[in-house]
Amino acid sequence: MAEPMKIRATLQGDTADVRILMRHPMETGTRKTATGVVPVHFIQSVIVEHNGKTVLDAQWSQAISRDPFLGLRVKGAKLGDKISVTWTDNKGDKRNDEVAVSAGS
Amino acid sequence: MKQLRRNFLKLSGGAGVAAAAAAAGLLKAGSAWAAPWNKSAFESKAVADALKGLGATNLIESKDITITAPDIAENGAIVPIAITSKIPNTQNISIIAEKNPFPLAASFDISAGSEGYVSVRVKMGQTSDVRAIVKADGKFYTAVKEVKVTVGGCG
Amino acid sequence: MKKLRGITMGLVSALCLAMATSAMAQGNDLSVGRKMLMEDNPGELWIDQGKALFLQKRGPKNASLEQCDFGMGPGKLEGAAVRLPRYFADTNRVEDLESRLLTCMTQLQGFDRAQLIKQAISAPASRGSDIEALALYVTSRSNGMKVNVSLGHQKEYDMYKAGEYLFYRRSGQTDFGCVQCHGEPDKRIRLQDLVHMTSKAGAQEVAATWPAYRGAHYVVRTMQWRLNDCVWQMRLPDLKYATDYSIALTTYLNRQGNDAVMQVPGFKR
Amino acid sequence: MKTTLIIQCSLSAATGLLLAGCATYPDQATTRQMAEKMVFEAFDASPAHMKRLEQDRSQQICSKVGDAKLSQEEAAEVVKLARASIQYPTSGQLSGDWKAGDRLAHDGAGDRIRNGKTENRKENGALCQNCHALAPGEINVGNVGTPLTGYGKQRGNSEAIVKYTYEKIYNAWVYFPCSNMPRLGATGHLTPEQVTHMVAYLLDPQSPINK
Repeated sequence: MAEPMKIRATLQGDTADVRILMRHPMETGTRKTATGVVPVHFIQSVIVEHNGKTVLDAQWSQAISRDPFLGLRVKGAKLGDKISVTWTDNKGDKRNDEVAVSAGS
Repeated sequence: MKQLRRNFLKLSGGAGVAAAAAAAGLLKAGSAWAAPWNKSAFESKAVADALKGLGATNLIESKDITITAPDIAENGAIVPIAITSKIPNTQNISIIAEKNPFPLAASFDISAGSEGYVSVRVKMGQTSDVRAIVKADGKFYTAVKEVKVTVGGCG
Repeated sequence: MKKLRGITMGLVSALCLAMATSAMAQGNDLSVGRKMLMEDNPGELWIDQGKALFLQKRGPKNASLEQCDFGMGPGKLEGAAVRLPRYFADTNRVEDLESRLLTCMTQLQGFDRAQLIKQAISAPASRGSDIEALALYVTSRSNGMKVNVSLGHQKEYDMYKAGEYLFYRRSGQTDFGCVQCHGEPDKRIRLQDLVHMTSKAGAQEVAATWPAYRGAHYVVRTMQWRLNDCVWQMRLPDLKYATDYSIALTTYLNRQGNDAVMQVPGFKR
Repeated sequence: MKTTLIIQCSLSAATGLLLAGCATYPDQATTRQMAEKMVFEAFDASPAHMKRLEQDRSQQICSKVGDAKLSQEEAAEVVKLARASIQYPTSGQLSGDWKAGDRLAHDGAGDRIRNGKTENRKENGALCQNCHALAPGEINVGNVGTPLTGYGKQRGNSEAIVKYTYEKIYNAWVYFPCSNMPRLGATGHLTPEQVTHMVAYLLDPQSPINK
């Protein structure tokens, strides 16, 4: 089923630089393989929360590349703040992962 | 029904249609707390219809929007695109790859807790203008950048 | 003959000028995208997959790979990949990463070698193969360390010299050896940059960036895949997996790339 | 690399760590023998496809390792073999259809083998785009070879140039022994007729390459 995301959230001043990699096929519904056309299957919604408050509510089409990346910047962040990411795809599959904001390099 | 079905086929041009329709139904049940997926905008084949779906009218060209993307993408399967909006009170950033079968690729609602910045990767079938639409204080702003797509590989 | 050379030389230099300018312009255009993709590499998602496979008890012998010796002792992965290929006494041969994985997966876990090889190079836009994920995980444990292929054993010397010979060996419908595409700086096939492997920096790039996420395929690929694809473009027949031919070329290139700092997964368009 | 080896050896000798003798590089003949064996064990192919791995005399000569230089005698032999390889189209016409040439120039496929099967195509591409700049403004072109932009504009299309161009494409080694350019006609990748289309593509004033 849905596999863990890789989330990096690092503090740059008072902003958290958030970089998210997700494992998802993001099938357009037009790709052909030896066994036929692969059905459309893609993440439609990604919600990013900062300490429980939604900071980004994304809607995607099947044009987002496979194994998607999402980068954003969260204002007013502190070390240890929780960044939580939830995606939902067109089949209703979901995945939620969470990290704490860490010190930037 | 027949007519409807034909329209559907025309829309998404392939066997994925039935699945897409079924999926749209599933979605409603699955994500009560997220804003509903903007079906009309995402399933538009024309840029104008996608804009209508977003409610974007009277677009204002803005230099406060920066599109960071390669001039030439080596591989249309994974084209990195980042949008930065310096427009105060940016509420939404949407990305449109104008020549894609469904031009609207992504739409981000941005709360006050987030900077006007998003970065994603998009599939692009061919060289195309990439358009950013920014909604701020109820107005719609736009910027555009061409990304050349060359077919990768030596085949 | 002499006269002809004169004419061509003049022509070449005139044309080269035009070429250099256009190539430079394109180099800038491409770099933005490359940097963005490199910074957040989906290949990273394969590391955990590889780690799970490494630790999981699998195969007919229901064993993990924790007893696999990549040259630093059983289960010791830190700094192991940067020293590959190397000579292994237990098999009495020089092995690269992929062939060593095959050795362990057959001997420790009891998998069928032919079956493993059949699945070793995964389909594009798939979850990737076990070997691809394992190869990345094992190599990632050497991230930040310097490539250090030693030629202490006679068989390592032999491999190195054979690899060098093969790098320059021309054959087939296109008269290509490796050097035809990888012997000069700043060359491209269409828009794709060709690594200048006869330079130290180029060899280091090879040694330090595989396994890599291949954007066009959406999967992690290993060096063995890279060689397969080169050989295909060269119009040669299907290259078998993990034969001495590949190990020799890898030994040659990695040795030339000594002192490169390992950083995987690489990102290849 | 040699220097490193010597240092390593003398170091270990000096410190008395040298046991069974220093590992040494095999000599040229041994290397060749080992590596050739590797080649023929490394591929899974029908006898017909295995033939592609066998080097002809010219390929042997042209596979100089490292900085080794081609001797004058070797260069002369390659040129002689190349000269003898050239076949002209039955029509006698060395310049064909530039439009066909344009298409072929941008076709990088043909002759490749996967899972034991050769690509199933009507004809092979001429591969030009992979390595050469072509019409002005084309961006998806390589630079391994010299740019061909304006090729005909610079040279005209006298009979001598037509013949030179034909031969250069058919077997580049007539003029540049052991150059990187594939001997497209001589290896059988292109037919003489296809080569005439490439000539037209390069020389015809109407061709996009001369615009």
